[in-house]
Amino acid sequence: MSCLSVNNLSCVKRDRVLFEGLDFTVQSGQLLHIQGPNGAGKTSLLRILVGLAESESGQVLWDQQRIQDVTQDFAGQLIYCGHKYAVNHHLSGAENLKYWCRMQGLAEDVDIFAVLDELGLVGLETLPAGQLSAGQQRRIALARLWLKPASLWVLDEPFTALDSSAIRLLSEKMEQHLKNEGLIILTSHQPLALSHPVRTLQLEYRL
Amino acid sequence: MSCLSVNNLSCVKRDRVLFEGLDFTVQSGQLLHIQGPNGAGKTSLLRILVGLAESESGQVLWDQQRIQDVTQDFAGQLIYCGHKYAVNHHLSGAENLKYWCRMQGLAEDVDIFAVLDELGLVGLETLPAGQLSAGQQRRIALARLWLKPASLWVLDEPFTALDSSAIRLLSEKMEQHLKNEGLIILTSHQPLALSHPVRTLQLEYRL
Amino acid sequence: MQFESWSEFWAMGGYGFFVWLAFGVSLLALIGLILQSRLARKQVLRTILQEQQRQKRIQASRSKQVKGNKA
Amino acid sequence: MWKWLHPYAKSEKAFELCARLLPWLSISAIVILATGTLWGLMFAPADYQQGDSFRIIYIHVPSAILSMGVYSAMAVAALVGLVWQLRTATMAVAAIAPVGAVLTFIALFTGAAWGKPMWGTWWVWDARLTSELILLFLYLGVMALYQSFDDKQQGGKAAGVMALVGVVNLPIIHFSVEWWNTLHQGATITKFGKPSIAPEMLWPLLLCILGLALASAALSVYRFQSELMRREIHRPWVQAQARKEHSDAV
Amino acid sequence: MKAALGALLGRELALAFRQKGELLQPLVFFILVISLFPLGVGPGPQTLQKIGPGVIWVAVLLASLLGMERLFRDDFNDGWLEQMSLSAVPLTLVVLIKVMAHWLTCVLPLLLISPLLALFLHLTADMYKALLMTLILGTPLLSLVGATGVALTTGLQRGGVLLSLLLLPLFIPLLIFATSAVDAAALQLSYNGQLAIIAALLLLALALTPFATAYALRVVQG
Amino acid sequence: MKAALGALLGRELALAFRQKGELLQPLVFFILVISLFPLGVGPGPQTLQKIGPGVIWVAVLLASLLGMERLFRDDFNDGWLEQMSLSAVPLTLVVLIKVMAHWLTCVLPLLLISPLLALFLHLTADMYKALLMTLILGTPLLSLVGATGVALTTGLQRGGVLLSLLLLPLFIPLLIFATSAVDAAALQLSYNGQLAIIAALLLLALALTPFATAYALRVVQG
Ligand code: HEM
Ligand SMILES: Nc1ncnc2c1ncn2[C@@H]1O[C@H](COP(=O)(O)OP(=O)(O)OP(=O)(O)O)[C@@H](O)[C@H]1O
Ligand SMILES: Nc1ncnc2c1ncn2[C@@H]1O[C@H](COP(=O)(O)OP(=O)(O)OP(=O)(O)O)[C@@H](O)[C@H]1O
Ligand SMILES: [Mg+2]
Ligand SMILES: [Mg+2]
Repeated sequence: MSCLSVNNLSCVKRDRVLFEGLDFTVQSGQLLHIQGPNGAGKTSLLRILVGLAESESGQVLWDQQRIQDVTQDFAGQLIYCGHKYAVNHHLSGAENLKYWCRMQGLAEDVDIFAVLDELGLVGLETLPAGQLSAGQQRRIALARLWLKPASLWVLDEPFTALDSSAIRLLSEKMEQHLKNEGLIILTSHQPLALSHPVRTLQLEYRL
Repeated sequence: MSCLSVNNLSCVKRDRVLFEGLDFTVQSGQLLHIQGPNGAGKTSLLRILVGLAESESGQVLWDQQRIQDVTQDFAGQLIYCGHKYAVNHHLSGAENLKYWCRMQGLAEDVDIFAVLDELGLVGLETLPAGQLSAGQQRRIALARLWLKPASLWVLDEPFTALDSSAIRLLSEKMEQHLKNEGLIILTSHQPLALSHPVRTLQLEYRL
Repeated sequence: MQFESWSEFWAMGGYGFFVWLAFGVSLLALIGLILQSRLARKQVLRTILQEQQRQKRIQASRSKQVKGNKA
Repeated sequence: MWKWLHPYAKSEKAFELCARLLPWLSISAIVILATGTLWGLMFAPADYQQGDSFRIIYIHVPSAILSMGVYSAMAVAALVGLVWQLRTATMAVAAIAPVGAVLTFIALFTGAAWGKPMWGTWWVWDARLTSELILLFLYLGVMALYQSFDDKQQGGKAAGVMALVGVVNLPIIHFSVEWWNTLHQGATITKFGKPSIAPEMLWPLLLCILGLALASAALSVYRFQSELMRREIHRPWVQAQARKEHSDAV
Repeated sequence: MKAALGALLGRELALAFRQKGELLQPLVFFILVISLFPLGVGPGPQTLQKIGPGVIWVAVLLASLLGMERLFRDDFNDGWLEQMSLSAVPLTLVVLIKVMAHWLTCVLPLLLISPLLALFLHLTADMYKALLMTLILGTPLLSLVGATGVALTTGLQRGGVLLSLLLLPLFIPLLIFATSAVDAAALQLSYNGQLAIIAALLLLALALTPFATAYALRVVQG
Repeated sequence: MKAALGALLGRELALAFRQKGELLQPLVFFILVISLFPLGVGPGPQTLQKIGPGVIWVAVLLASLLGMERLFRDDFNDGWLEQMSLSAVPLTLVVLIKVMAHWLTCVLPLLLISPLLALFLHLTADMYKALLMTLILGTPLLSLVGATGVALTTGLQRGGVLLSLLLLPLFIPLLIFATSAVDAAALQLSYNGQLAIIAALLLLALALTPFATAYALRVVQG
């Protein structure tokens, strides 16, 4: 049982308050869908949650400890997929994932090729990723969810560029993760098609 | 009345045939929705249609003339929005659009600020575009549809990163364009919510 | 024959080192190029055959998938 | 010439033409080159000034002349490829460049080995030497550019552009010899350059030039074939050819 | 059309001045290279004068190479290049504008501080005059030819080293003519011949390289 | 942890050597830069020997600058930097690995072929030995300090001026010490003092710059 909680979080960009006094807790088996119009601050919030950006005030707690104090543990339990894919155009899909896995300290024996096959990239594993289509690059980025056993997933618009079959695949994976006591925090402008209950957090666009 | 037609078009990437023998005609007031799974070749097709890439065989005709022979006319009638936004991160949204309009030879009096306001970017016009959210950058890219009076729109997944209100705005704009005898060719993995009839072209993923 | 004996021929009037160095390295370079061309051809043949095998594998995996979908 | 060239734009036809040319080219190259070299090394008279070191001429001059000739051939192929959109021509550029580079290397090396006994140094920054070095770098640039592209279709076109841009350099290099030498120290090569060369020295030289030219052609053709196969890996004829060559080899 | 070209130039200049640091980089490098030599060679005015023109030219060459590398990179990455290819303005003109902007922002500053360097390296007035003439004629040539090389390597991994491998051989003849002109000036000889050749090369490049560059840009966009 | 660092190094090297031919490129580049000087300055062996150390240092500087600029750029643009920041590996170590990879792929080849320089620039054995020592100590320093500057300029425009201001005061002393060491060697004098200073600078940089660089990277990701 792990939990991510946030208290009194606020974010200011260029003298503009994006949100303030945010409080919530996400526990194992829960999914939090952060909603809001373009520019509301969803991405900014996610980046604060994972520790890429600093909040103006307030804290992010992982199992009741500030994430800055337990970076190692937290990093081991986290997968973050942002707007940027982190897929190098000159390396092949398989290489991209291989280096990512090693960097994350995963055992050598994860079968990257099997995962790529499952994601419909048969035969494209060794092509430089720059030559893949937008959706195929996105699939490589998402393959990380298959590769690393982590309890917290933070996903920024994961359905971008995916076709309907890939969306189905990802949705199934997310449901399975939630069943296995995982936590998911995501943003998406598309409606989620999950049978699992979904909590939502609405951010507003303030000027 | 203008029309874009294609005959016997085929595309080969790395000796892989993406599609061949493609024939279709799009006329004023028509919308063609190109569908297909990730990697089917939708983007490749669009790039051939606008003249950015070369086809392996076959021709693209604009008003019965090869687009390579009427580049000037064709360019004047075309707006292309690809996967890449063509929004420079160091320039502000207004500047980005200003230079684009001038380059397209549009009159000086187009009111960029009014368009940006309509697209919900009030107050952000002079921020460097790199500091805008994903959806806001996308809106800047799409503002081109408001700025240039062109009959042919070629849009590669225009709804990516947009929130529902922006999608509605864009859909209305597209309907209006079609009523004004415009042509639209687009790809999208999301269903279109248009009252106008939609033609579809299905591409298959071949390996 | 300009030379009286083989040893004179190898000596090249005292310039043997330079003459044979020049000719030797040139010969080596040419042979190297020939070998490299040959190797490159072999490499191409190998990739073509590998590619054929890969195609077969892909076909197999796809037909399996189709069956899976039907089931 | 157009009608003549065009059928061979089809890659399979081009491959067959090469297959027919290759044996003739290689056999005549070996015979002529061997004759010329042996004649030059054993039977041609020694130079009255340079003694036997002059025999380096039989490899130096052919390779030096051909290093430039081959570049021109490559540039012509590039031009054809770019202007008339012939894919096979850009493949030829990629096939020829390494051959030219090796010839240039040979010219440089033999020149240096000749320079040591004659001028007392392996290397000086003389116009001709420098220009030959530049030629080597032009070749290497074309090759590196081609290799850098994952998409060989793009790579072929890019290498073609590079080869053509480099061509502008050829005459410049050639003429700069005069300007540079008149302004800096005197010419080094003219010391040797006798206006006429004895026929018994000239004949083997001509043979060597012809032989090396044939050898370069043979190698280029062979590499061109490989390039064709690599670029059209999925075509049925390539697969058939690959199976055939493979079973021949085993 | 004129308005369009003006806008393109304006955009380039706006971008260059937005990133002031990038403007400074070639300049800093230039000064660094030049100041190295008095340090490395020892401050004897004779020696400095002798190697001065060569050093300045080599420094200009390397500095423009350094600044050139990003000529089309951002535009390629963010898709602006696509938009330019699809506009009614011919890509050849776009290329010319970009080269001009690059010359104005990266090379002109070098020319402006060159009197200072001439002082630094003890050049005579005659030599400096010749040097300046060769620079004025030669650097646009550098930029034009350089643009072709940059276009060819746009989007490639490790473009920088490959770029110099492609470009330096093309630049060497220019270097030879330019330095020989300055040497002639030092000996009070006429150097019109060299200038004429550089000018001819410049005209040739002006006529041909924009097309080659535009073609290369189309190729790399696939 | 060790495996993770190994993987990062492996990735950098894999990227650097994507194409086989790229191994050769630094070598050719170096020869080209070196050959610019005899062409520009005139081929006299005395002059060449005198400017030799400076020339070699300029070439090294250029090579490392050319490669440096893209040190974090691609990783920043495609989001790999985010992933690295979020992994359990401390960013300071990541920075060290990247600098090491840069040094190995861009600078080491130059050191390896440096014996050729002795030939090209007519250096004496003593001079060559001193040069090699300064290069071995000085180039990692260049890379370490350069990385901090590059991190500051990555992805935003503010740091640009900083880069130049930061690098210039550091490079010039380095060049002075390095070339004066070689000069001392040419005169058969001891140059331990210069080497000691460079070594001290290197140690200082090794201790401090990775932290500065990592901090800068966090800041630019804001
Ligand atoms: C590294 C050193 C050298 C290089 C790079 C070099 C390069 C060349 C080149 C490129 C040519 C062809 C010129 C043309 O066809 O227009 C040539 C021709 C020739 N070289 Fe060399 N050379 C070198 C050293 C020497 C030496 C040391 C000698 C004799 C002392 C020599 C004698 C000749 C002769 C006799 C010719 C043919 C006649 C002529 O075109 O003048 N070369 N060399
Ligand atoms: N330069 C290239 N070299 C080799 N293959 C390529 C190249 N560019 C694209 N491809 C291949 O062509 C196929 C089609 O790509 P394209 O981008 O057109 O797909 P798409 O239909 O737009 O997909 P998506 O829905 O993901 O955007 C992909 O499988 C890709 O791997
Ligand atoms: N570095 C910055 N400087 C100034 N303002 C910024 C900066 N980064 C983001 N912003 C502003 O913060 C707001 C929120 O951005 P954010 O990317 O979090 O939005 P979002 O909710 O993810 O939107 P989208 O749905 O478009 O992805 C935007 O209005 C943007 O202009
Ligand atoms: Mg967002
Ligand atoms: Mg696409």
